[in-house]
Amino acid sequence: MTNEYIFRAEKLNKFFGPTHANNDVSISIQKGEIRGLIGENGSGKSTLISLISGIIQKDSGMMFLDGEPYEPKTPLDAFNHKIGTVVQELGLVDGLPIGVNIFLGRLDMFNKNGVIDLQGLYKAASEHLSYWNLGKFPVQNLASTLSVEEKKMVELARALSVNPNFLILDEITTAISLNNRKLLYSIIEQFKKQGKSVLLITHDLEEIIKITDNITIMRDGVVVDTRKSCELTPDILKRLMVGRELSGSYYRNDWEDQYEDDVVLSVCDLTVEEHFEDVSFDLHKGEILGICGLSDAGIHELGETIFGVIKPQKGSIYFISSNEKIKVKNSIHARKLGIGYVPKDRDKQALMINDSVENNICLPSIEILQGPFGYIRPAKMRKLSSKVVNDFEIKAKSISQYIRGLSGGNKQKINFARWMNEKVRILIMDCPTRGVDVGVKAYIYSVMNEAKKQGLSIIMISDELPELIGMCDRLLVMKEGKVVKTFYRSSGFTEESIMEVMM
Amino acid sequence: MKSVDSEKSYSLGKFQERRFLVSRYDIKKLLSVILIIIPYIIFNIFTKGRFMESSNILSILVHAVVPAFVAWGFCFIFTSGIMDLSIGAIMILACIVSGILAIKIGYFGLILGGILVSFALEYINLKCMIKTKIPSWVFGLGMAMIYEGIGALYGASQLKLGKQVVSLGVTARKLGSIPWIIIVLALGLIMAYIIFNRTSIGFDIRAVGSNREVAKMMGVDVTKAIIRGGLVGSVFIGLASAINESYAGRVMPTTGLNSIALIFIPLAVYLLAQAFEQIFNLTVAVIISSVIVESLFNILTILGVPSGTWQQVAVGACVIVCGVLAQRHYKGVVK
Amino acid sequence: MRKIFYVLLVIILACTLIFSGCGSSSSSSKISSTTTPPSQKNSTTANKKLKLGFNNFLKGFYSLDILEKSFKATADALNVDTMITNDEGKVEQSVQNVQNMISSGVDGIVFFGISDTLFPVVSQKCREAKIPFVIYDHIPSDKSMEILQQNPYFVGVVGEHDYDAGYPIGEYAANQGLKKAIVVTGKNTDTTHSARVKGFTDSFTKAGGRVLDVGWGNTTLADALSQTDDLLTAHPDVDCIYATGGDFGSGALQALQKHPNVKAKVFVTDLDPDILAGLKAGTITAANGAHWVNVDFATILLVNYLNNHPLRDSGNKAPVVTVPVLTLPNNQVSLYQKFWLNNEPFSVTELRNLTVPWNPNVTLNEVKSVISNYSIKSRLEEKQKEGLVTSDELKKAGIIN
Amino acid sequence: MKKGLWSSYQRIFPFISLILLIIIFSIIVGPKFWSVDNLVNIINQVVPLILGGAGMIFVVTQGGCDLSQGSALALVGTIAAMASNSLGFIAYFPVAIFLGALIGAFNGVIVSKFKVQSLMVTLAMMITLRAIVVYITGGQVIYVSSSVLLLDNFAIKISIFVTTMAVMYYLFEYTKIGFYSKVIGENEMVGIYTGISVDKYKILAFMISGIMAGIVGALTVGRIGGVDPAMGNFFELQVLMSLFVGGVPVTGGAGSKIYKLFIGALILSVLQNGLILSRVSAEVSELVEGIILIGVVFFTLYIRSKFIQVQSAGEN
Repeated sequence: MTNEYIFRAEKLNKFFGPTHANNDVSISIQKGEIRGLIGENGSGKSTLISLISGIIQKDSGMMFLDGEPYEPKTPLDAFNHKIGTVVQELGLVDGLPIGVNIFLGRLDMFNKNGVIDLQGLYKAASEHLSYWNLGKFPVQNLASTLSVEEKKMVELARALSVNPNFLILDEITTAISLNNRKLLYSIIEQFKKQGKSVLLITHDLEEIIKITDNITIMRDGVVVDTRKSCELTPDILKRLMVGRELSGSYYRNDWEDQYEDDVVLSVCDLTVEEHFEDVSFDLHKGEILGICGLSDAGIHELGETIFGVIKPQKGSIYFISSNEKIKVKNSIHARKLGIGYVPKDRDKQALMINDSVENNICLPSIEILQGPFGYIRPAKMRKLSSKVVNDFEIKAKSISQYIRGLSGGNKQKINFARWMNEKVRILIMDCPTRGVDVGVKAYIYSVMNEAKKQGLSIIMISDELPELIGMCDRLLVMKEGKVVKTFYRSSGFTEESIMEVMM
Repeated sequence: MKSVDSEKSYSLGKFQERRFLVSRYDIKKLLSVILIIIPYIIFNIFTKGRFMESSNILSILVHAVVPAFVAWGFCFIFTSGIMDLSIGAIMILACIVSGILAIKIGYFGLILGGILVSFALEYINLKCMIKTKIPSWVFGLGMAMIYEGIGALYGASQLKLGKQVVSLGVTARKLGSIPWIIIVLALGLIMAYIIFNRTSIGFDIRAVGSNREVAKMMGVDVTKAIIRGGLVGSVFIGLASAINESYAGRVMPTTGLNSIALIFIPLAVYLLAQAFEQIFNLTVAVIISSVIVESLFNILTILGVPSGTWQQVAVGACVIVCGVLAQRHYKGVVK
Repeated sequence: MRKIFYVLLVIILACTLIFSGCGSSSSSSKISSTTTPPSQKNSTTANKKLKLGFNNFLKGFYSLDILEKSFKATADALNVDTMITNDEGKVEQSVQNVQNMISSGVDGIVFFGISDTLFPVVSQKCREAKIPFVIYDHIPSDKSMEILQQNPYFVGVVGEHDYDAGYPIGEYAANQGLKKAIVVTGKNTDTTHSARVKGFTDSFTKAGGRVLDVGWGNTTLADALSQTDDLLTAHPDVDCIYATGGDFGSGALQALQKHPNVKAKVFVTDLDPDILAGLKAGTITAANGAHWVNVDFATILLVNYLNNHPLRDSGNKAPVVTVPVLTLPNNQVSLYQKFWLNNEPFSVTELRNLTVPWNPNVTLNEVKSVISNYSIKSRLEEKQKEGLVTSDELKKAGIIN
Repeated sequence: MKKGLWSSYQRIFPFISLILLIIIFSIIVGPKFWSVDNLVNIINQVVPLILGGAGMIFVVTQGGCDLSQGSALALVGTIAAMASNSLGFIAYFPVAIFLGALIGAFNGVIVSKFKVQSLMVTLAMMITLRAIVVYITGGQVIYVSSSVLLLDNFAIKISIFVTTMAVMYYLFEYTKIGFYSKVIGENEMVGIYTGISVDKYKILAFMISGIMAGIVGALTVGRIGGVDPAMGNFFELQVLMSLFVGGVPVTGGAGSKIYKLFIGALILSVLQNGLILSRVSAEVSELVEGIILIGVVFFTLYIRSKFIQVQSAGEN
């Protein structure tokens, strides 16, 4: 009997302590189906995927693969059942060659008399990469030589290397550039043609509607609904995800350049080798300045350089306040001057995930909190963090809870909110809404808007054009390390016109 | 900056540039070999050719064998993030047992005793460490105390009989002398190189050492990898013990964590090798740094530099300088 | 909730403090009863077995362990209890352990000081606690001795001058016509080894020889082996190797075998089984040592003191007794093995004869004369009297003709 | 409420093992264990461990380790003693502190600016500094003046201890030095991306460790009555042990607390003292010590893992 479902899960349950992360989750995926999975942060999507790919074990329920009962104990089990997974925000083993990374965990297939045939492995890896058209990688080089996006592509190659019948992609598109996205779509298309299935998770609602056949929506650990993609619009999806009606647009609704004439930050001829060259611009008081570009346009490095984390080879950054022009020396100096930075990689660059909410919130403000003899009063710290938690509606059990236990959106709120102290005049935000659900997104935008009105200047670096278009007063488009065009809000910008410059 | 039109060839161009970097990398390798050799030639002139005498080079190699084997053991144990300080105490026990067995059944006993003891004790260590989740630092210190205590008990029991701890005398001494010791060194290098670079044990342990979480996701059984790697390492430690016993003829037990002093030089060798890792393969780097350290002692002795003081200062300085040189362009986080 | 726990904690701590107050008052009264000046002591401790403290500087080190063994044998012979501590090779622990022994209520301490500066400190501690102590093996410098002599609880010193261990070897080697020597030794901060090296160097250079190099800093046999190897490469023309310790001797000997072109004679201080084997085989030309009997006599001095019979020098000073260093010819090796390493050189009766309960009128001179008569010959003759050794064996060893 | 209870258990557990040890030894050893002599004795042993640990904790909290502390102690002690012999006692502590800071600064600069692993640097420094001590003393005995010997006086020692620890406690728990050290230990990248001078605080941590080694060195010279080049041998391991036994995480970070150091050092000292007083033979005592220490750490961790299970509830 042929089975029309490739994968079926029945009443899966998973608890983390008292939290019911997956509550009677049932999902069936047909052969040749491209399924989208969507939900807010913390709705249980990642838990479901971890269960399917054997990273964690279910508490109760059943899974079937091709009609057979399926109980993966380890990720290796999943590979052996031809399930390929690309997990969100993980990456590769930096200390091993790219080729080995692709086959790690299954190296024994190259075993020749107890020794691994590396030549054969590298050859297989290159052939595999070129088969899927994923680009030419020097497979014998260490994975640490790759950029974030290249790593993601290798991860994809790794998932494909098990020749999967069922491919699971968790938030892969946010990390990769447009050209690679197109490649990904074509791979998905190819899967469909071969009668294989894909489960795709993304926060990009338009994308998910465009490329999937059906979309399953999860909320609070429960599957809310599964609908045909062609019947859906982003607004319906949003409503289903959040469970209530969201106002039509969470972006700014004015179309004017609203900022004062005072320049607060001036960037002159900034150059960082291999990333960008001769970048100059001024940032005004109360302005939201957007910076966009393709993945290797150098936009993220520009942000890091302005904050002083990367030392430029040439050029300088001036902080201007009341006719004083101060050259920003490094990140320490920048913070002292009142420049804040919200990094792209929350868990690795921004937050101490094994520390309390309190300490994370107080981190940039410690020097403001300290009294005579450098005394930091614990009560002051508690007060500040309670205030931030209340003001920003951060869902934490208490301020002493570990960050690890919070959802991505709440993490990002902390990452962002802690810079909202009285000293910060300029805030550099790198992908402020990456991997964050719509509710938190809307919240962050509204806070940005509010802060802008108070006179805060924001540099907003992002891969997502809609949010830049929605929020920025001015938008710098970068290409291959150079600023190629500046758009003004008043003169209007559309995705098409920006894209044209970017590509 | 780069100016290539299509994105595809753009990314290709980038990789080609990396390939160019690779060849620069080879030049770097060559340069560092030269950098290591030049001072040796200079020293040779200073020592009136005595340093480069074949017999002296051989004797340096002989001295480098035990630290190299121990450091290879570290490659498999420490790389996965286990800092086991009880290895010194394990070595003492392994030496004693291999000595006892060697007297009874010869070379077979010598090697078997060393490997068996270090294998068994390391297995106990790793199992308990993983089971109890005690940080390896503390666990190693605690186990070092326990193993030292066992060694001391044995020493005391021998003393009661009017004997010292087991001494090989003339039996089973060939393993610790030329040419066997050199052959064993070569075999050890091949073994370490192959296991570390060409087997799933090696790759798994490197994956776990590099990024435990990712390795787990990629289907590596972390616990198994650590134990398998640790056991391979323990074989090297066991071999080191057997060679040491055969080389020195007798190893005394000690107390009060003094056994840890036994692994300071191998540890320095291992850390030095890690510093060279960007240029040489780790297992090869082990032997290079082991020879560097031992020849440093040798040269300085020949030059008449007082031992116990300036020689140690020179070794310490060498370790720091090599560390600094190796990390020159490193940008990441260092603990 | 947290606060409640803290309160509980404070209460517990307070309780323990109160406890400690009670405990200390009772125990301090005990201490005062046992540590009253020696004159009144006899009455209180007559029926109690004495308890002596002893510190082993590093358990596992052969020559230190054998001192401990000697001490235990003597203590058994004299019917006293022992408390043995391990300093783990740490100077601080030496002081700490003296205090630990005092807390544990020992009646006297047999102390080994690795460093000369330890003596005044330990003297001070013992004086405060009113515990008598005796020093063995290492003889304090004149400066420290001055301080020690002011302490009424200082019982005496029995040891040997390490200088005197190295000196005769140097003399002996020079007499054999050897001219160029290397020395293999331990850390040059260890007074034992540095004194031996100095003794050797002095006598050897006086006789016209030259010490080419000293290999410092060894702790194990393997260290000494590697270092001697290097030293022999540096000085292939050497004709004499002196090792200041048993392990170093074994190491040096093995290194020498790796250099067939080097013709050198090996001399060792410290007599351990390996060195004895070497002597027997003739690979070691001569070896000497003090045979670790110093601790026996140190214990005797202390037990006499505790039995209210302090042995004092002229001028009522605590005595300093030096044990002669013996040189062992290779024909006596097997007897040495039998009576020194497998057994104690002094019999129980001999030891008891020098101690108060058995010999109430023992004098310092008696003890001193036994020590100054101490030689391999005299010991073996004594063993013959006890019937443990035949005259044939002695003849073979060249003791009697 | 339940969570609060667990968190308290976690806090309290090391205390419990300490108290258990004390009770067990009180029974085995009897009233001698509680004699004033012996309490002073234990305190004497604890003081250097805690002082050294108070320096080391900054480095460990940042995720590094300072193996050179023992050798630094010896070198500082030696030079300070020589300085006090030639310049008078006034120079004793300033020289010790200055030199300790200097050694620490060297370690710190190599670790932070040149990005060499702290284990490697301090291991090399451990070998090097010890060799320098041996060279300086040259096998000669260096005696010290009576004022230095006075440092072993209980009251003076305790007052030095209390003042130093008050400063250290303040620095670690209530100033940005401590706070940033914890940040660096938790995630160094976070420090870099929030504009903390990571290098500066690393150097500072090693300097504090060096200074504390200097102070301990000064006290040690007083305790052993002069300079001995072997002093402080394996001191760093004892200190690391007391930190880890007390529950300071090996990887550093927010779990580091000064009170844990106190407990760890006390457990270690009570254990050593108790075993000696129980007259366990030296060979066996080390064995028993090892087993008990591993046991204590295991139970502490066991309780903590229970705690974290409850804590991380709600994690997705």
